[in-house]
Amino acid sequence: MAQLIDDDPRIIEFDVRTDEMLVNMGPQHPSTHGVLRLVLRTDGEIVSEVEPHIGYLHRCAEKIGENLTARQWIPYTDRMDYLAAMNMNLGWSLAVEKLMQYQVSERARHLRVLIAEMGRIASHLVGMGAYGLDLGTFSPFLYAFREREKILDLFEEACGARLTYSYITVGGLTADLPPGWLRKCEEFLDQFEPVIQEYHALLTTNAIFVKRTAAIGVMSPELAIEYGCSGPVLRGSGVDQDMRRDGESIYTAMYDGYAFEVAVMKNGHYPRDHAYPPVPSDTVIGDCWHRFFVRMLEVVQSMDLVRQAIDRYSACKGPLGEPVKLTEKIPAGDAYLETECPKGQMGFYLVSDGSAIPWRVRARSSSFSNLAVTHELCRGCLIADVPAIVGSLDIVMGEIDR
Amino acid sequence: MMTTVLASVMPVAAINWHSVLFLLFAAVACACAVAVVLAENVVRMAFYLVLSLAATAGLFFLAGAEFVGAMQLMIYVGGTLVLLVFGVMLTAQAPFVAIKTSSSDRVLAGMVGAALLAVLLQAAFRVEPWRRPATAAVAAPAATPIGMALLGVRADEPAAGVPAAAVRSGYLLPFEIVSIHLLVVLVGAAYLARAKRRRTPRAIDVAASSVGPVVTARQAARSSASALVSGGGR
Amino acid sequence: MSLLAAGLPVAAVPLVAGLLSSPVGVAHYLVVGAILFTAGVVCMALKRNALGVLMGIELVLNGANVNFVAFSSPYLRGEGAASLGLDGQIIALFVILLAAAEAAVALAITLNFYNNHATVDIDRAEDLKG
Amino acid sequence: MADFLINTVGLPEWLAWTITAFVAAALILNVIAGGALVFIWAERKIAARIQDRLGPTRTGGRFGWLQSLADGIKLLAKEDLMPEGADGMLFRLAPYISFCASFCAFIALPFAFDFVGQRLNVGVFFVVAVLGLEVFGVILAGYASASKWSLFGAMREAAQVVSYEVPLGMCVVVPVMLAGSMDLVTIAEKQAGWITNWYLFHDPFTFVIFWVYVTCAVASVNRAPFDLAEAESELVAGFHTEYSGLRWSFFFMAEYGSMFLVSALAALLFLGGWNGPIPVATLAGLSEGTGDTANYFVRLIGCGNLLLKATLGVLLMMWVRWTLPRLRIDQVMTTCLKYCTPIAAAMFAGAMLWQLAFPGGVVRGLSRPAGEIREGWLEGPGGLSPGRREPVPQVGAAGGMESQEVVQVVP
Repeated sequence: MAQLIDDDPRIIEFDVRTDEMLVNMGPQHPSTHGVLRLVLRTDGEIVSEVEPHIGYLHRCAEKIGENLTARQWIPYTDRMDYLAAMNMNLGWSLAVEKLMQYQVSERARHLRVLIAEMGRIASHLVGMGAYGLDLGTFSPFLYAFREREKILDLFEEACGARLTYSYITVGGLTADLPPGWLRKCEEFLDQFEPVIQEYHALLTTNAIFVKRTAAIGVMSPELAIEYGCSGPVLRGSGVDQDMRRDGESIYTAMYDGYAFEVAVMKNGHYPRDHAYPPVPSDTVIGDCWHRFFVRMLEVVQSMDLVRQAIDRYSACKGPLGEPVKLTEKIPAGDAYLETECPKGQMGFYLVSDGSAIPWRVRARSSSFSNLAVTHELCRGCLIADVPAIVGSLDIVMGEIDR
Repeated sequence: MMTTVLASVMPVAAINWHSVLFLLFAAVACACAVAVVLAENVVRMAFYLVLSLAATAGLFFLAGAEFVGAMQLMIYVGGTLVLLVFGVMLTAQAPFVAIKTSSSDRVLAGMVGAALLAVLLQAAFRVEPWRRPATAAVAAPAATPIGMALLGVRADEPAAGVPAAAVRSGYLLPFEIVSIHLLVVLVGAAYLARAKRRRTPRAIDVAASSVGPVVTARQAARSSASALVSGGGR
Repeated sequence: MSLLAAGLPVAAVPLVAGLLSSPVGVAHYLVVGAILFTAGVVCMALKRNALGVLMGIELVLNGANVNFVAFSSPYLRGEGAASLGLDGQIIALFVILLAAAEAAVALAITLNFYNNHATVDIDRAEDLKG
Repeated sequence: MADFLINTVGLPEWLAWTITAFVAAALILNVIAGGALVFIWAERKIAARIQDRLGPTRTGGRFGWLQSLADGIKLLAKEDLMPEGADGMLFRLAPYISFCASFCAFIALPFAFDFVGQRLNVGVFFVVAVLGLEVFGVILAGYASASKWSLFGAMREAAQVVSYEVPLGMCVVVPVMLAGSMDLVTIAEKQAGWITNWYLFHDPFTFVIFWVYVTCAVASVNRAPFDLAEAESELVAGFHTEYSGLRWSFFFMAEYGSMFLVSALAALLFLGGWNGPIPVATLAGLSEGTGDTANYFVRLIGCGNLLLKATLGVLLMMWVRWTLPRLRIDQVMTTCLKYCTPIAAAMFAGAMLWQLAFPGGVVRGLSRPAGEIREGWLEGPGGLSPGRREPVPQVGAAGGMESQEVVQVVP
């Protein structure tokens, strides 16, 4: 047992002797993002321990993957992070392509960037809106969904589905974009850009929002790395890592020639931060506010990438190329690839014995690692902070439970 | 405004609504007071007490003491009892919700209570015979004279048969004393119920690996302390 | 009301009817005050829960308050009877205020006791016993 | 109305008064219940418009007028559940306590000069005090539900409401001080005339304290951003987590009733009550001595005025609710103890000094003799305002159930 000193921060002050209470938050709870169950050990309003219980959405996705061909498993990846299914498709496709040493066409590469970044915007919109909901404001949620709907409309036009796309697939994409799609996409971006200022006004700079998020759930960079956090959660703690820049070559090659700055605070500044509201003085790097703000920045960053991708895609005159056959044999061996999904680094691992059906399939979920850190972040916080902290991690249970 | 019109009704009234309301409030007040004694569960006791005191406030309104009635509702029912219920909830753990009293105690208390009640009732009936109320019109009750009296100026008419100088003293000094008293109580209650430090075993076991929880724990503790102080100060 | 009537013998019904139609005097209030006071005293004596005792005190104070207000009421005063005038109301006000203060301190003490002894049973408060 | 029953129908007088009282009570009840229906519909539509949606569009025509009625029918038909471990009696009683508190406060709330259930000498305090009782229903509901979330909600409510009563009381005292009366009718009458007579514009301190009052009022009726007792993202639904059907709807009606009540109180205390910004009636020569019908008409307009102001207040609360995130419990307490209370106290002192220096307010007070108001204190309840009119007994809404309370003096 650790030695106690008087100003030991782990000593919790109390007013009245109260018994510890176990409170079940979820799996049916308005703010646990799906079927997450958090068991809170509370002392009055103060939470002393949070234990996430997961598995309510387990669907044996990995095992199913060992009974299907690589392309047949694509729809199952849709259902992992169902808020960013395009990025899931991409991750699995790239992992399989890595093992197959497959090179997609230039046109397909730019189209993938375009679609993946649109998917990132759509996912961050949900994360942002739902975070507002966690903090008790309903309207930004609907403003976010209003814009997301437009992205989903675009996706629907491209691939026929609004949620589970199976659009990006092994060897390219299932279809090319319909005529006029790019124009609509540009229209959307032009219209969306000023809307972001609304979000900043309603959430980012709102005094109550800042009060609720600043210096809450502060995660040090070391803690984030220890727990394997990734994505905006990691960057919110000031760790400069983004798979799109630091990942494996097969993934970074996709973004070859694209100009983007990783949304992370360096020397007290975010990239291009003159364009955004100033960082409130009471925030601490690594708190909920920064995690949220990184997401907001990434939306802008993704918009920028989409614009670049539109230019490059329309400049590409070559064919899109056909995806591989459904029953394409995968060479024996194994491959692991992590991609930068909206929620974090999503890794897919497959082992092949040379047949069309992978011998082993595993997924490394970013939300899983991000969720694991909740018990560290929530210790000693108030009950009201638990949704704020869990919401700022932006988890999606489909990916955690698989 | 209905007062005057209503008053003219009284001599021929089949039902005296004032009496009806009085009996209603009195019955609620007495029944709930008895229920407080009989109830085992402390939360229910608090509930009955609330009803009893609220009904008493109704009695005050009926007696023309509107300001006292409103104060009873505001301070007693709205403040003190909320505080009491707060305390009940803070300490209401299963074993203490109902602390049993032995039956011999009950019998003894019942006898003492009955004796006391008998004495008091006898006094009640002897102090004032069941007298009809005054027939003279009475000015509408006002809070202003009370306020003036608290400031040391008496604006009400002197009681019959009592020399004016004898009773018409103001209440400025008691008022000030009570103010100071309340301040002292505020400070004292806040001090008694102040936040104390406790070592939570669970927090000890975990190695301090981050700075994060520290901030939040401090804030949280401070905040809930202030929450309690605010309740205690009331 | 109906409960009361039903519980009593039939002979009591005219009494209730009489109460309903006749005006209320000071004595009515004094009876209510007496019942509240007695209930409070019994409550204080009987309850072992510290908060129960507190509630008894509140009842006692209220019973006294009823008397003060009744004696000061301009409506209830008999002809020629001595009246407390405003003093009764003001004293009642002071009682209410002091009861609030008393409750705050008593509650703080109770919570302190609870912190130290993990109970609110006043029979267990015997630290100072010689 | 009682006169009508006595003289025309020939009923015994006590019966006539009883009927009148019950009619008045029913009127007030309908104001609450009907008001709640309208406000729920309005909240749906406003929330929808704020959020770029349409809201109800089908039930009862294009604008979904009947949506709240449909909701009510649904609630009636819902299964009435009670948790197994619940304290049955308290669980059943709690919603009614909340509702009754909200309802009782309406007794002393004047809608126009004598559209008032019972004109109480201490009307302001009565309303504030009874409003504070609503918290008991919530606390009991939270405790009796045998649910941890409900208990959390109840504890938060208890702490919050008790704390916010302090600054709220201070805010309310300022108009009381200016008017020299706690009678709501008198307070409102003193603000008759042009908009400059409203206590909101009386002096800088009252202007500030009005906004403190708005903050505290929102907090004391548990609306966002202070809706911690039912914070849905934290406590599921807080104190009414375990409630369903009709009982739940009673909590809802109590909430909307209280919202209306604090808004109406704000209108009475600061915004001139039933007096419009321009004394139209006086300018048109409708005020006094023009007959009962004209008087009645003036009062109806005044009633409309007050309802309009109160409704605007409710709409403001809705607007705030659909815009702002929720505060945390400690921040709610901080807002109360560190901001609202000191500001209210300072403004109270300021208004007092201002009253000493320039009695009567910025605009009309500077030219008035300083002693007038202080002398008025001794003249009787509330002093005498210049515009005071004699009551008209036959107004229907006048005379609440409690009107007989203070009456037993035989002439």
